[in-house]
Amino acid sequence: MGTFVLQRLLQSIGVLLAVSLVVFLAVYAIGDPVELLVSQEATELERDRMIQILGLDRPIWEQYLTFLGNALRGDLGQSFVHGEPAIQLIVSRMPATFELVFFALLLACLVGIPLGLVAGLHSDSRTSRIIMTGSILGYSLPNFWKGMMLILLLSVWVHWLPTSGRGETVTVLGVPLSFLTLDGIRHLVMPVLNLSIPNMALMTRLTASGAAEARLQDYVRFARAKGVRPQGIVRRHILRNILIPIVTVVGVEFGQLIAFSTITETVFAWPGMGKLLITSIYRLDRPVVVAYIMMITFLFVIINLTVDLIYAALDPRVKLMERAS
Amino acid sequence: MSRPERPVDPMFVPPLVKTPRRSFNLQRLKRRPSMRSAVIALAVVIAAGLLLPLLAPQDPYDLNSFSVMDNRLPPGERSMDGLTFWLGTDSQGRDMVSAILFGLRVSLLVGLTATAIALTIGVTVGLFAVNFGGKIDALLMRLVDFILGFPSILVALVLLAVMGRGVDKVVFAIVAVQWAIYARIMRAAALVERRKEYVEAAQNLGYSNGRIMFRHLLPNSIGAVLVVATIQVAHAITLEATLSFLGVGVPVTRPSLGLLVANGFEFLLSGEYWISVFPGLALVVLIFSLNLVGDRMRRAFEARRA
Amino acid sequence: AEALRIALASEPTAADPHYHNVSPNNALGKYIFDALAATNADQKAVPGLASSWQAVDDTTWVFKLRSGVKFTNGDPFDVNDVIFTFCRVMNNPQSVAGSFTPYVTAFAKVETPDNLTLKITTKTPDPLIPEKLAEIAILSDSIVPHGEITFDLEKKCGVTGEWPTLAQLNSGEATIGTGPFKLVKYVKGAGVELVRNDGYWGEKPAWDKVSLLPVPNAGPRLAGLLAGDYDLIESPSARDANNLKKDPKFSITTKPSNRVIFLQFDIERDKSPFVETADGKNPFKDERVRRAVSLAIDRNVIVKRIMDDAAAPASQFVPETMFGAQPKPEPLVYDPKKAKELLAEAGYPNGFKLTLHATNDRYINDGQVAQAIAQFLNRVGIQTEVDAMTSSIFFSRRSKREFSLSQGGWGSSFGGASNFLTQFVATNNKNLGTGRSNYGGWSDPEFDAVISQANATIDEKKRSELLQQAARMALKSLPDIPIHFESTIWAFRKGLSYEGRMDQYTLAAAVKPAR
Amino acid sequence: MTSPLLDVRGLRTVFHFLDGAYTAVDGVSFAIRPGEVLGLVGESGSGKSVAGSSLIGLVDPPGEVIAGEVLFKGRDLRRLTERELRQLRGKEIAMIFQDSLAALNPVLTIGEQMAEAVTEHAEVPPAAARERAIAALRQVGITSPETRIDQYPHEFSGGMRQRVAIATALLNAPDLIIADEPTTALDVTIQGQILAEMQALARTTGTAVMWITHDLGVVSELADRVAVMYAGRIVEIGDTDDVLDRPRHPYTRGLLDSIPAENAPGSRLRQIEGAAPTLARRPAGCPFHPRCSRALPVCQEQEPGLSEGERGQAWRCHNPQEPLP
Amino acid sequence: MSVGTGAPIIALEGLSRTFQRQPVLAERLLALVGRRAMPAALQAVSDVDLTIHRGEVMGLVGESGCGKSTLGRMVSGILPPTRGTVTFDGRQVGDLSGRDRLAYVLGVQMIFQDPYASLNPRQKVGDIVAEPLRVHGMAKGRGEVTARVDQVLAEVGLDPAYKERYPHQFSGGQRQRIGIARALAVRPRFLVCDEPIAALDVSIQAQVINLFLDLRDQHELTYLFVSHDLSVVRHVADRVAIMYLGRIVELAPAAELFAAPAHPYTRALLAEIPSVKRRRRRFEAVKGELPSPLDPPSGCTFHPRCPFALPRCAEAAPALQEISPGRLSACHRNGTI
Ligand SMILES: Nc1ncnc2c1ncn2[C@@H]1O[C@H](COP(=O)(O)OP(=O)(O)OP(=O)(O)O)[C@@H](O)[C@H]1O
Ligand SMILES: Nc1ncnc2c1ncn2[C@@H]1O[C@H](COP(=O)(O)OP(=O)(O)OP(=O)(O)O)[C@@H](O)[C@H]1O
Ligand SMILES: [Mg+2]
Ligand SMILES: [Mg+2]
Repeated sequence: MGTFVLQRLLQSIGVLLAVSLVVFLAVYAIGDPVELLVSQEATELERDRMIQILGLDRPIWEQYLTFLGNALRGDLGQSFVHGEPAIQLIVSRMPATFELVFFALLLACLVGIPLGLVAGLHSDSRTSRIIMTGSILGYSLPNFWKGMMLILLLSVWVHWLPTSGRGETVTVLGVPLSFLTLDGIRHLVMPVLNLSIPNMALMTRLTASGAAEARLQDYVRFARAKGVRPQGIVRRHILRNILIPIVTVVGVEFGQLIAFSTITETVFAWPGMGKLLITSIYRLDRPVVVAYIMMITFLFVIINLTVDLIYAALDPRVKLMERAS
Repeated sequence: MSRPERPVDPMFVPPLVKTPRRSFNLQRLKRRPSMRSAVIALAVVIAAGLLLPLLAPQDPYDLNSFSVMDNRLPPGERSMDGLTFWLGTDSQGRDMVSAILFGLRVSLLVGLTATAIALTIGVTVGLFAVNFGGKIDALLMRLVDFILGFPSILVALVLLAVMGRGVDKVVFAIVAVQWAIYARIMRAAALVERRKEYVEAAQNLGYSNGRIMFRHLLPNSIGAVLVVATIQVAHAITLEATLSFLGVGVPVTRPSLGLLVANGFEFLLSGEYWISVFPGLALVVLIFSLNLVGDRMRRAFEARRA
Repeated sequence: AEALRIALASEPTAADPHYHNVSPNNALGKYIFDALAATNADQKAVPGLASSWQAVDDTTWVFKLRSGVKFTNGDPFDVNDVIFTFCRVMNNPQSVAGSFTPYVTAFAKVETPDNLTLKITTKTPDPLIPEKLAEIAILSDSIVPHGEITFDLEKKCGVTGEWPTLAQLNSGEATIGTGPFKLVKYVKGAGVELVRNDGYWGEKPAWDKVSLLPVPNAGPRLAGLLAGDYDLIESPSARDANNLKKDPKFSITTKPSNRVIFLQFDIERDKSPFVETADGKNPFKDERVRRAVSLAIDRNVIVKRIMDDAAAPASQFVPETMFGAQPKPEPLVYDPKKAKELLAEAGYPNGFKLTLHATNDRYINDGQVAQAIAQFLNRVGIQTEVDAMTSSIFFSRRSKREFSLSQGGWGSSFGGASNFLTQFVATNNKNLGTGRSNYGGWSDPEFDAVISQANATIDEKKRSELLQQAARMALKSLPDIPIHFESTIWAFRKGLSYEGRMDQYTLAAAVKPAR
Repeated sequence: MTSPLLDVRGLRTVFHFLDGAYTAVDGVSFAIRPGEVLGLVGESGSGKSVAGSSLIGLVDPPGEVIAGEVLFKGRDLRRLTERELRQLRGKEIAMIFQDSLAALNPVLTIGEQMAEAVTEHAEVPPAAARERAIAALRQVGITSPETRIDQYPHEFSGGMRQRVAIATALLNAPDLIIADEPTTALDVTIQGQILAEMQALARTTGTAVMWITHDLGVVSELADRVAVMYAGRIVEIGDTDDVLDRPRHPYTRGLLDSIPAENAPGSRLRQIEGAAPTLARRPAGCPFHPRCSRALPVCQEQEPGLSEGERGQAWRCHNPQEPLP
Repeated sequence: MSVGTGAPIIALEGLSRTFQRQPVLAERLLALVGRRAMPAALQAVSDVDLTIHRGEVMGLVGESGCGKSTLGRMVSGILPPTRGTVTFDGRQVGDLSGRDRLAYVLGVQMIFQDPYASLNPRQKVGDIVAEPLRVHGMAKGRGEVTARVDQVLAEVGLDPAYKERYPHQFSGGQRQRIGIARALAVRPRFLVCDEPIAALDVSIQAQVINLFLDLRDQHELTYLFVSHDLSVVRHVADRVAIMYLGRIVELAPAAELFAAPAHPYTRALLAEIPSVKRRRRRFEAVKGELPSPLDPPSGCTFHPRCPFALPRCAEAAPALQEISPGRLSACHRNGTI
C-alpha cells in the first residue's frame, strides 16, 4: 500500500517534469508574447526592457531551468498579461469550474444510472433500445454545437435562461458559489447540461452494460437459486458490482471534465479555468498555460491515485501491490 | 486484476467480466447485428460522404465559382446567375448545399486518414510493446499513459497553435492524440492473445519473432482495435470540428463541417440560422451514424466472441 | 436612478490604470479616474482635471488645474497628485512593457509655480502632449506615505513608502480616483462592479450602480441583451444590429472608429515566401502590382456585404474627421479591368499565386474580409489562398516578417493622421522610434522627412498640412492599402441612449436614460 | 419403498433460435427418493445442466421448459408462480454450481451471501442468520468460521469456496440438493474432501442429492442410482450396481470400456468412434446410432422407447446389450 | 515394455524455475533503506533431476499448480529455466545455436492442454500444418508440402479434405488431432504432452489416448506425458514422476508405483482417484488445503497434510532417495510406512 502510493508519486514526478518541458517548448514555439503585450507605440528601449523583465532574452533552456527552480519553490511564474502569480490566477478560477463539473457529474449520475439500470436489466425491451440509441446521440452532439443550440432554444427563443456568465454568487468560506442563489442556478443550468449530456450517455452505457453483464453472472443465478427476491438481486448483487466501475469512472471523468469544460466555458462565457486557459493560449501567456497544464497534470495524478485507492477499497479483489507492476 | 481504465471512448465500455455461455436469448439473437451488415452500413456512409460532392452544384473551394454578392441568402433564394440555393448561402456567398457536401468530405477524410494513420502507429507500438516486453514495454506504455492522461482537445489545440492551419496539420494533431488509444487496446488484446497456447506453439515451432508478431498475434488481436477504430472515426471528426470551431483547424477557404458551423455561429442569433444549423445537423447525422454503426460493430464483435 | 449592466466584448486585465496600455483597461480607468485632459467622443483632447493648457513654446506646456476637485477619499486634488502619478508610472515594475513610461520619460522637467499650475518641459518638441496626458489616470498621493513631492525621478519624487502594487489597485484598496464612479469589486473573469461617485466634479452619471460583465462571444452577448440580462452591449455583430433596429424594444448606435483595416505588402525582399510567380520574383516590388491589388478590391461590396454597412470604405489611413486627415481624398476605386491591365503591364498577365494572411479573431469579420478580398483578387487572376489565424500567432509571425501580403488593422488612438504613417509607412528606425510596424520594409527618405517634420511641429495648421502631404505620398506608392474603417456598434434596450465614441470605449457616464 | 421426493415426468426443454426450437432436454423422466443420491452422467452438452435448472425454473430465455411434470412432494413445480417457486428455491431445493468462484459474488462477504439465503426465507434477525451461517461453515469443515465469514470469496481457495457453496445450500436444511458438477474443477484430493462432506450430510440429514457429473468414477463411488444422458435423453437409468456392472445401453457400455483403468496398461483402449452430436444436429431415430457398433437399420428411423428391467433399471435401445452375468 | 533401456534423450539436471515480478522503483528504493523486501518469488519448479530415455513414456502427475506445465515448457524450450540444465541428445540446450538449436526446438514438440486455444483461429487447418514446413523449408514446392500435410493429417486420423476449414469448425477431439498433426509435421523425436486429454469428453479421451499409443509405435516417439489423471498415466506411462509443489516426490516404474506407492502423497492420490470399481465408498479426505506456492510450508512441503508426519518433517526437506533399484522417493519415513 505504502509502496504503491510511493511508486505512483515517483512516477508522477517524472510525468510532471516531462509535461512541463513539453508545454514550455510548445508555448515557446507558438509565438512571441512580447509582440502581443507591448504596445506598438513603445520604443525599442521599452520593448527590450520588457523582454528582459520577462526573462525572454535568455536562452530557452536557461528560462526552463529558472522556471524549474522556481517551480520547486512552488512558484510557477507570473502571468504576463495579468501580472499576478499564475497559480493564484488559476486557483481563483477553480471554484467556478469545480462547481460546473461537480453538478455536471451529479446530474450525469442521477440521470445515467437509473436509465442504465432500466436499459441493462431489460436489455431487449423497446425502452432499452430507445435509451441506448439516445445515449449514442448523447455523445454524437459536438459540444460547441449543442451549447449553441441550447442558447438558441432556451435563451433566445423561449427566454428562460440567461445566456452566459456566472450570475450572482454567494461566498462561503471564501469560495464564491453560484448554486446558492436563484440567479446563480439559472446561470448554471445550461453549462451544466451541456457538459453533462455526454456523461449521462457514458453513465447510462456503463450502467447498462454492467447490469446486462452482471445479471447473467453465475452469482446472480446462484442468488436466484437461493431464492433471493428480484429487488435484492438488483440492489445487493447487480448494483454493488457495477458501482465499482462507475465510481472509478466518475473519478476519472472528474479530471477529464475539468479539462473538457474548456469548450463549454468558452461557449457560455463561464469564468472558469478552462476559459482562462483558452484566453491564455491566445494571448501567449506562457506562465499561465504552463501552470495550468502542470496543475491539471498534478490533479490527474492525484485523482488517479485517489481513484485507485477508492477502487481498492471498494473491490475486495484488488491487491494494490499487484498493480504497482 | 486492475480497475477498468477509463473507457477511452464512451462507446467502448469494457464488459465487467467475460460473458458466460448462457448470455444470449431469442430477442437479442434476432436483433443481433451481424458484422457484415454493420460493415456494409459503414461503407455506405463513407462512400456517400466521399462521392456526394460530385453532385454538388458548385465547387465551394473555387473562389471564382461564387460571389460575395450572393452572401447570406436564405434557403430557396436564387443567385444572380439563376442557381437556386436550397439551403441558402454563407457569408462568402457559398451555396450551403455544396459547402456541406464538400465539408462532409473534408470531415470524413480527416476522420478516416487520421484514424488510419493513428491505427497503424498504435497497432505497431502495441505489438512491439507486447513482443519485447520489459523495459521497452514499460517505456512505451508510460508514454501512452502520458498521452492518454491529457485531455486530447488541449493537446491538439496547443499542437495546432504551434503548427498553424491545414488539413494535414489537423490530421497530424489528431494522430498525435489518438495513436495511444490504439496502442493501449492493441497491447491489451495482444497480451491476452500472447498467453494463448497457439503462440507458444508457434515459438515451439521455431518461428521468428516477426512472424509470430505479424502473422499470428496481429490478425487475432486486431479485431478489438478495428471495432474501436470505427468509433474513433466519429471521434476524430468531432475533434476536428471542435478544433475548427476554436479557430485552429482547417483553412478557412476549405471549410469542414465544423468550420462551417463556427462560421455560422455569429449569424445564428440574427436569424440566419441556416449557416450554422444545417452544417451542424449534417455533422450530427454523420457522427451519429458513424457511432451507431460503430456500436453495432462492437456488439456484433462481442456477440461473436461470446 | 438605478443600475446599469453592460456586457463588454473584452475584459480589462487590471483595475490598475497604469498596468497595461490597452483599450479595455484604459476604458475602465476612465470610470474611476480622470486625467489632465479628457478626450471627447471624436477623440479630441478637451479639458479634464486641467481646465486649460497652452504651449508656451515648442517644448514648454502650462496646465491650469481644476480647483475644488476631491478624490473619493476626500483628499483634495492638486499638482502633487499629478507629479506623484507621473512618478508612479515610472515606478510600476509590474506594468506590462512599461506601458505609460514613454510619456513621462519625454519630460525634461515638471515645475509647479503654484498648487494648481503645472509647467512641463519636454525633451523634444511634441505636439501631442495634451493627448498623451489624457491617457494617464491621476492617482491620489494620499495612498502612499510621502514627503514633499517634486518631479525628481531619482529621489522617487519624495515618496517614502512602498509604491502601490497591482494587487492593491485591483482589490480597490488603492483605487482612489476623481472619476464619475467608485470601484466596488473587480473579479477577474466575472466582471467589475462600480457605484456612482457622488462627489464627482463634473456632470453626475445617471446610474447608482454599474456592472461591467465580460462576454467575449458576440452571440451570447446579444442573446443576453435580448434576454434582458444586460442593458447595453458592446459590438454586436452588424447583422444583428440591423435586425435590432427593427425591434422596438432595442436601439443601437453606430460610430465610425479610428481603426482602419488595411493590407500590407512585403516590398523589401526580392523573393517573398508566399507568392509564386513565373519569374520567381516578388511582384509587390512593382508599384503597378500594388495598385492593381487595390483596384481589384470592391470596398463597397465588402462594406455592404461583409460589414453590413457598419464600416466605411477607406481611401486613406484615418477617417476624414481625424486631425490631419485629407478632407477629400482621392477615392480608391474598384476597377478590375484596369487592375488586369496593370498586372499585364507589370509582366503578370496570368497573375500569380498568393497566400493572404489575416487574423480571425482580432478585428470585426477579419477572416471573412480576407476571404472576400481573396475572391476579388482571384477575379483579376491572382490565385489567392487565405490563411486566417488567431491573432497571437499572426502578430508574432508578422513581426518576424513571414508574410507576403497581410491584412492588419490599426486604431490611431491619438496623434491623428500621424500615428499610422509613423508606425507603418515611415522607414524603420530604432533611434527615432519610427516605422516600428513597417513589416513590408518600404522606405522613402522623402516621405520620412515630411513625417518627422510633422511630428515636431506644434502649430496645428502647419502640422495638418504636412500630414496630408505625407498621406498623399503614401497613397501614391501604396506600401499599404487601406480597405475600410470599422464602425463600432453599441446596442441597448429602449430607454437608453449612448452617443458612441471613436475610441470604442463604453463609458457608463455617457449612457443616458432617454427621456 | 418410500414414495419419491421428486418425480420428474417427460420433462422437455427447448432453446429457441432464429430457425426454430432445439430440444436440449428431451422427455426426461426420473425419480429421487428422500435421502437418495442420484448420479446424472453424460458428456458435455448432453443436457445435464439444463435438466437440473429446468427442475426449479432457472432456465432463462431463449430456453423454455415446454412439457413435463416436476412433482416435488406431490406438487407440480411447473404450475407454481415465480413467487412460489422463489420461496421454494434455496429453502426446500438448493442448487450448487460447478464454478464456485463465479457463483459467489466477488464484492460481498461470505457472510452477507450466506445470511441472504436465510433472511430471504424467514424473518430472522441478522445476528441469528449470521450464527446459522457460522454453524453451517463449521459443519463443512471450515476452521475458525467466525473470522472467515467476514472475508471475501477471493480469499478462499477453490475447495473452500466450493464448501461455502455447499454450506449455503445446507442453511435451510433442504430436502433436495441439485449439485451441478461441483467438483469438476477441483483436484482429486480436494474433490475427495467435498465428496466426503456431501456424503456425510446426506447420511445425517436425509437430504436427497442429484449429483450431476461426467465422471463415472465419482458416480460409482457416491450414487445410489445412476442416470446416463446422451443428446438430451436419459438413455439408461437404474441402480448404480446395475448400470455400471450390467449396462444395457451400448453407450453406457462404451463409456465404461473406454476408461483406461478398465484396460490393460499400454493396450489400445476400446473407443466410441465419432463425437457427440451438437444441439442443432441431432440425428433422427436413435441419436446414438451413428456411433453405435450395435446399430440396426431401425435405429436410423425410429427412436427407441423405454425398456425396463429389474430393480427399476431402464434403457432406450433397439438392440440392448445382454446383461452380463 | 522396457524401462530405461534406450539412450537418454532428455536429461534434466537441477532444473528450477522461479517467477518473480520485477521490483518497481519504489520497492528498490525502500529496499535500499531496508524498509521492505523485494517482491516475493514463486518457486514453480525446484531442483528437478530427470532422465528420459529414447522410446519411453514418462508420466508426470500432480495437482493443479504444482509446476507440471512449467516443467514441460522448460523441456520443450519455450521457457528458459532459472537454474539447471536441459540436455537434449547429450548436448546442453543452453549452448546450442543456429541449426543445432533449431534441431532441438523442432525435435522436442509440445501438445497443449487446451485444444481451443492452441490453434490460431485465423489460420486454415492446412496452413497450420503447412506453415512450419514452409518456414523451415522442410518441404520443397507446393506439391511436396501438400503431400506431407495430407500425410500427417491422415496419420492423426483427419480427412485431408478438412484442410480448408478453420479450427472453430471442429470438435475438441478433432482440434487436438490438428495440434498433434502440427507437431508431427516437423518430425519431432520427443513430445511433451501437457494434459492433452484433460479438456476432452470422456468418450473422446480414449480416441486420443489411442492415437498417442499408435504414434509412439509408428514414429518411435518419446513422451513426457503430463496429466493429473492417474488412471490415464497408469495406462500410457512406463515410468511415473509424482510432483508436489514444484518438486518430484516420487519416481518409479508405473507398475511398481501403482502396485505399491511409497510416498504418502502418492498414496493419498491413489486413494482418491475415483474408480468405477468402488461403490458407495465412505470418503475420508486428505486433510488440509493445497498450500500456496508463494508461501510454501517449511521442510517437507507435504507435511501439513501428511498423516505420517514427524516433527522432523516440518524442519528439513527430504531428498529424493533411491529406495529400490529404479525407484526414488522423497520422504523422511521412506521404508518405515
Ligand atoms: N442459454 C443457452 N442458450 C442456448 N443453448 C443452450 C443454452 N444453455 C445450454 N444450451 C445448449 O443445451 C445443450 C445442453 O447443455 P447443458 O449445459 O445442459 O449441457 P451439460 O450436459 O451440462 O454439459 P457440460 O458438461 O458441458 O456442463 C447444449 O447443446 C447447449 O449448447
Ligand atoms: N508465467 C508465469 N508467471 C507467474 N507465475 C507462473 C507463470 N506460469 C506459471 N506460474 C505459476 O507457477 C506455478 C506452477 O504452474 P504450472 O502451470 O506449471 O502448474 P500445473 O501443474 O501445470 O497446473 P495445472 O494442472 O493447473 O495446469 C503456479 O503457481 C502458477 O501460478
Ligand atoms: Mg453442465
Ligand atoms: Mg498445466
